[in-house]
Amino acid sequence: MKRLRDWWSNPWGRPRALVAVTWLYIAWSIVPIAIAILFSFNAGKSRTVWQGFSTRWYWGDPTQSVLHDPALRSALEQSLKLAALDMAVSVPLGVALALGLTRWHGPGARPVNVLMLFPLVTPEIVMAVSLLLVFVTLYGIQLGTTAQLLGQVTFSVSYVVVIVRGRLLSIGKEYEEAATDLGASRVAALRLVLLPLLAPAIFASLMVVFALSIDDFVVTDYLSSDASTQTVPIQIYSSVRGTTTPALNALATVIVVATLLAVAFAYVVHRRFTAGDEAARGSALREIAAFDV
Amino acid sequence: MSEAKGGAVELVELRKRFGDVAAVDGVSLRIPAGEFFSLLGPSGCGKTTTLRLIAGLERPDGGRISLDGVDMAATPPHRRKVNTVFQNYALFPHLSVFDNVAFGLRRRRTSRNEINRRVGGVLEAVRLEGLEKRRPSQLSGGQQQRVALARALVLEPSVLLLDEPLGALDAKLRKALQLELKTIHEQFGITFVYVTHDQEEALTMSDRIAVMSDGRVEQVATPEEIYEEPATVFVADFLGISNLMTATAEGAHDGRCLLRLGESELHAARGEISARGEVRIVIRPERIRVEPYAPGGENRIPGMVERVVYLGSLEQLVIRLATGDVLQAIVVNDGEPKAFSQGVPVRVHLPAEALRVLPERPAGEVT
Amino acid sequence: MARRGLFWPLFALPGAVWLVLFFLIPFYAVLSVAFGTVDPIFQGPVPVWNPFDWHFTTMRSVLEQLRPGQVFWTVFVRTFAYVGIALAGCLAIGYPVAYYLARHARRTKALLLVLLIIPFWVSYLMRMLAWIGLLLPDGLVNRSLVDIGLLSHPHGWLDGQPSSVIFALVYGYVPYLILPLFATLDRIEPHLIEAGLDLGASRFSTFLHVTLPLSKQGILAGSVLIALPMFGDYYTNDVISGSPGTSMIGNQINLFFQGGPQRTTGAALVIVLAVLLGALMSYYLYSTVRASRQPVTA
Amino acid sequence: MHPRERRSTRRRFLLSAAGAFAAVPGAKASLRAGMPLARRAGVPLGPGGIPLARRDHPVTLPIYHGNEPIASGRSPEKGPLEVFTWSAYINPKVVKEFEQHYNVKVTVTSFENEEEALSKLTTGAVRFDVWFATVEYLGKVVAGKLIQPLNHRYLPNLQANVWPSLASPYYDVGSRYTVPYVVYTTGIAWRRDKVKAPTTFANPYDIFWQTPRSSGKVAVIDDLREALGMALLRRRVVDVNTESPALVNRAGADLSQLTRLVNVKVNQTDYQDIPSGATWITQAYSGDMATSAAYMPKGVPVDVVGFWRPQQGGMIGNDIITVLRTAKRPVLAHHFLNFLLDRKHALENFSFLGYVPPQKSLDPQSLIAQGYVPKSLASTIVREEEFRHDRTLLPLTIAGEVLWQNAWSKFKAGG
Repeated sequence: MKRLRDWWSNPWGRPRALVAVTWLYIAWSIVPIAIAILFSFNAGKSRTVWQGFSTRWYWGDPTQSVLHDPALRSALEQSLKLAALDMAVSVPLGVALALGLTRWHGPGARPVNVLMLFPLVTPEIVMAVSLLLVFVTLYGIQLGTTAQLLGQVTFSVSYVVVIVRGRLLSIGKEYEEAATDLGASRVAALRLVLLPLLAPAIFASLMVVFALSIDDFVVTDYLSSDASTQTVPIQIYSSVRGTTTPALNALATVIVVATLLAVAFAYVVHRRFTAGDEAARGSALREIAAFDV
Repeated sequence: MSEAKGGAVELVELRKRFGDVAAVDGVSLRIPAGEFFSLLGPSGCGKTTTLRLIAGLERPDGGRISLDGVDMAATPPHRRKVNTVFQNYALFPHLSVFDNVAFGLRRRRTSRNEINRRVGGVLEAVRLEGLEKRRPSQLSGGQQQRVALARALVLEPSVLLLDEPLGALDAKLRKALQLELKTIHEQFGITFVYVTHDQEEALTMSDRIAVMSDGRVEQVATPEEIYEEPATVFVADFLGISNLMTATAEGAHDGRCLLRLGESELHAARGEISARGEVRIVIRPERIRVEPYAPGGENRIPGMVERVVYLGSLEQLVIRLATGDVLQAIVVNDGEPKAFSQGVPVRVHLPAEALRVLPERPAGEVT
Repeated sequence: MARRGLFWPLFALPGAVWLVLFFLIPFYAVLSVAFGTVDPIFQGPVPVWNPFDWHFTTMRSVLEQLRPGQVFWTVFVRTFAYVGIALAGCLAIGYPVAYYLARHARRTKALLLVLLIIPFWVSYLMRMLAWIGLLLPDGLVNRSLVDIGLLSHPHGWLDGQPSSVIFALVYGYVPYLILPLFATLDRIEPHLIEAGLDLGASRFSTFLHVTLPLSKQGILAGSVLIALPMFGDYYTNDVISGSPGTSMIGNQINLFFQGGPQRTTGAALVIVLAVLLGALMSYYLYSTVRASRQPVTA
Repeated sequence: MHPRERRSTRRRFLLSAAGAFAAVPGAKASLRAGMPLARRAGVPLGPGGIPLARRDHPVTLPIYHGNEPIASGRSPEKGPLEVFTWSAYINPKVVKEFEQHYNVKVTVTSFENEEEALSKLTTGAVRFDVWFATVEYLGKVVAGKLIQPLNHRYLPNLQANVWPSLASPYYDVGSRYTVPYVVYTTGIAWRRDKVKAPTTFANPYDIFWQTPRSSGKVAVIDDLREALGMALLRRRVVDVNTESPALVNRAGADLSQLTRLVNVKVNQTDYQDIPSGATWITQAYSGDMATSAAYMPKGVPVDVVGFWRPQQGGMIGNDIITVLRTAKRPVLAHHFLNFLLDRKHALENFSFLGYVPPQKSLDPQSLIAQGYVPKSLASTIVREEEFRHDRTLLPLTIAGEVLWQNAWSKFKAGG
């Protein structure tokens, strides 16, 4: 008993119980995903019994593979399309809003600041329902890709603001001032100094938005119109309970790999951008994690 | 090279508020072209804000700023012939040394050859040749400071504003750079407006100094004057260790002011010698003469050594006077055996030529 | 000079307009529908935009169903119970992990951080898909448990078990808790803990009296951050259970919106949910706004 | 091998009459909106004032001014033809043949369920030419002028090929607005290797309530009319369109009892859950079970799947095809309807779907003989005469809809 206590509370040693919990947790969180990915390479139709390695569910199978099943392929295309559109709209919008909110101290700044935080904490179903209702009753916006994009941008933009604003506050105003002092107009100072300095945060935002969009189910589902606007999560949701083939795992795997590659890419770019900026560099991982809202 | 290139700055009744705080509260200054002018004061006194107003980074709430006689109120910062060396340099971390220095020239659409020539020249002047390709984070503090200087100087401004440029450096480097800055000033011949809270720095480098407090200018004068003839209690107190005492003045007699300090009678030859009533008097520690104890004598007051602080070349004595006031006196450490040690009664001589009567500012304005 | 004052507000303008158009007004549309009427043929919602013309019958009848023993009461109580238990589970797992990572991991810190972030980047439904594969009657979990003799025959994990739903909620949401917790714990200055140890406190009591109080904000913020989406969750329950016995409030709202014309009732339920969560939301907003102001004053 | 893996989603929508929604306060809301609830001479009126169709109350749907059939003799428009249907509810081969025959493009867009389709169509959020609908909403969509009357000149196959009873059905006398698509019955599917057959129970429906150790292995169709209707049939209530609060609420309570007894699941995946063994007892559509063979795991013979329905008095129904009023290619749309009623194309659809098209020339026995359906599942074949005595889910009054929805909501809430 005493030995156990010493082992646990040795003030110089590592807290072994915590080590165990942490590694068990990591195994618990990752192993199921790894197994699901493994089964996407199953040669047979089963998602539970290993029947040998094959890539049939990716492209080999002429009707049911991700490549050849029109439903899976279209879900993949729609997911990637929406993610690209979402990044293209919400990142510029969010960067501008972050700049405005950080640098503008007028009377309107505070309400916008609070409003901006709401999408972060509103349960998704509340947002989905309200967007659906406003689109069909007031705006007359057709459901489908446009509506999905509008919905996704609405919740993505706040994440961009939070990430970019964090970096803006750590940059401070002196670089812009130095630039204007050296003869740059405000627009030039923004373009030549502030935006390059914000680049790591912008990259982090792009990645977060990509992940948010790819991951989103509720809003995207509510605002979808037909099969062509179904995304990967919708596809998973609607077929996961049935005896679907490992093609579903393959579809999900493609998305997982795409996301992780994007994140890794962003991380490398981030490091390059912050090559001369030790302070920013240390926070790279955290910025990519970006959930210190 | 030391030919003056213009750069006379004039501030008239300049005002700037941040919320409830008057950061700059009616500052008027006239800085002739080519001068090394320092704004000296504790943090929060408004010196940096004044500098930023000159740079155009802040908009004044009132008053006028003119450069060589031209009003600059409507000129945005990037069009003013004024450049700044920022406190933490604000070197662009994503640009190389060369690009940092060339930044302003490129904004002016200077030709590539011209840029190469001028950047090369200025980097030579600040002795940074060969480091063009480095990033700011790969430079030492002193090198960064020089890049900041080069970046501003390359634009050939009429006025260079320096906001505590040596604040982030260690003591030894500061000394070296002080001299270097002075050399560069002479070399370029433009006006330097230098903000610092370090009195020694201001005293060694400046042609003239404005001491600021609470958004106001307390005194504008040469370093000698500021040190020797502080115009206000604040100035006297801020510049070095000052011995301030409250005495009763009884007006001028033979060009000297007659003062009563407790039981003792003193004469002061400097300052407001015609003052009457309660006044503050000041004397620098190094001007106090400490003598072995003996009763009486003009401008001499008995006291007792409370503490002796060894300072290397000097010794600082803390002496409690019979009047109750505590003075600090500096004596040269000339290698003699210690004459004054703790608890020894002494006679303190406050020479009339060193004793200064200060004008009493209205209540509430002295901090 | 007027242009100068407009420069930054102009940057904020598009985003602000966007949020008004696609967040504020839509929420008002929910009110207008909940307090509106339905069309006589299709029973589709007819919003009433003027609050002076609002009808309160729908809301009243929803509130009646919220009384103890009524339909919505059952669902709300079940939802609160599931979220509460899942939240406790998330904290029980997430706190030690975040704590270890922030306080003790040294050489492995970067690696651990990457491993902890990975689930964060894997789609929620993909993670559910992974567990469904494992929990199927012939899945790995059942086969292993039968093989080692813990089960005599495969257990129906996906057959409408509340425990499975809660387990899935914990699995799904815990990554979103660990990162904010880690950020908070990582910010605690090590010398504060050293001071605690120096002053004679044991490791455990230092944790209790220094680390825990200092991380309270992070615990609260992280809890709110995962509890709010859990309250609106319906898909976890749908894919893991599919039984009415584990129906949550999100399932009810979804039923009204995607399954039928009674969107008026759905909208009223959304408002009830939003009001109930209002306290949580405002707490989170409050702490966030306060925290975001700190770097400015520091 | 039938490429049917994608058919999952369709199941949820089949026959989803008043749909999987509930409406606690709906009654009051509809009264407020001035709904006509009056009964005229004993004939209850449905939404929009159209009498509720019953087998003994055939309804001739009104043709409104401004919504008349298209003129005869027009040639089909250029494509693309936009079709709105349940997912994978048409054999892609048939679509391709239509495209080639008319040299047009057809875009098939699918919806998740009938209610969703209806609300999308009514809000104008989507726009199509052809819409696959259910009889339960027919009154509504006619009164709401969502669909257009048909010109039979373009539909020769209707009279030529379709069962007479559905060529002019009681719910749409003269087929003014609709043509039938496929027919189906609803019964009980079970795993012979796991549980006792329904026929071993005095009341076969008790299999849901009285099979021990079946927790989590029992399911009902995620459709309020079907599920509650089954509970009514168990209590020997023959009117599955009843609006008696006592009966409907009792049916709801019976279903809730299933939640407590066996953790009943509510889904539309019967056609794969029974073959895979995830479910042992489920309410099921005949067409879904007809395709069981395609879903059996390796080594499990298809005859472990049983499908039972009462000899008389079971649930039966059919889907309908309509042309939307806002159709941009109404002539082409008529041709499409006619194309689907062709014997060859109907058979191709059957081989893909497992649902029987109401074609005169299709002999049920020959379908089994030709191997379309395994012998053990012969009961999934629907014959015309069954419509005479079986029960069909039909439109309700608004108040009735609300009543059913309330009972369903309560069950779905696990209450």
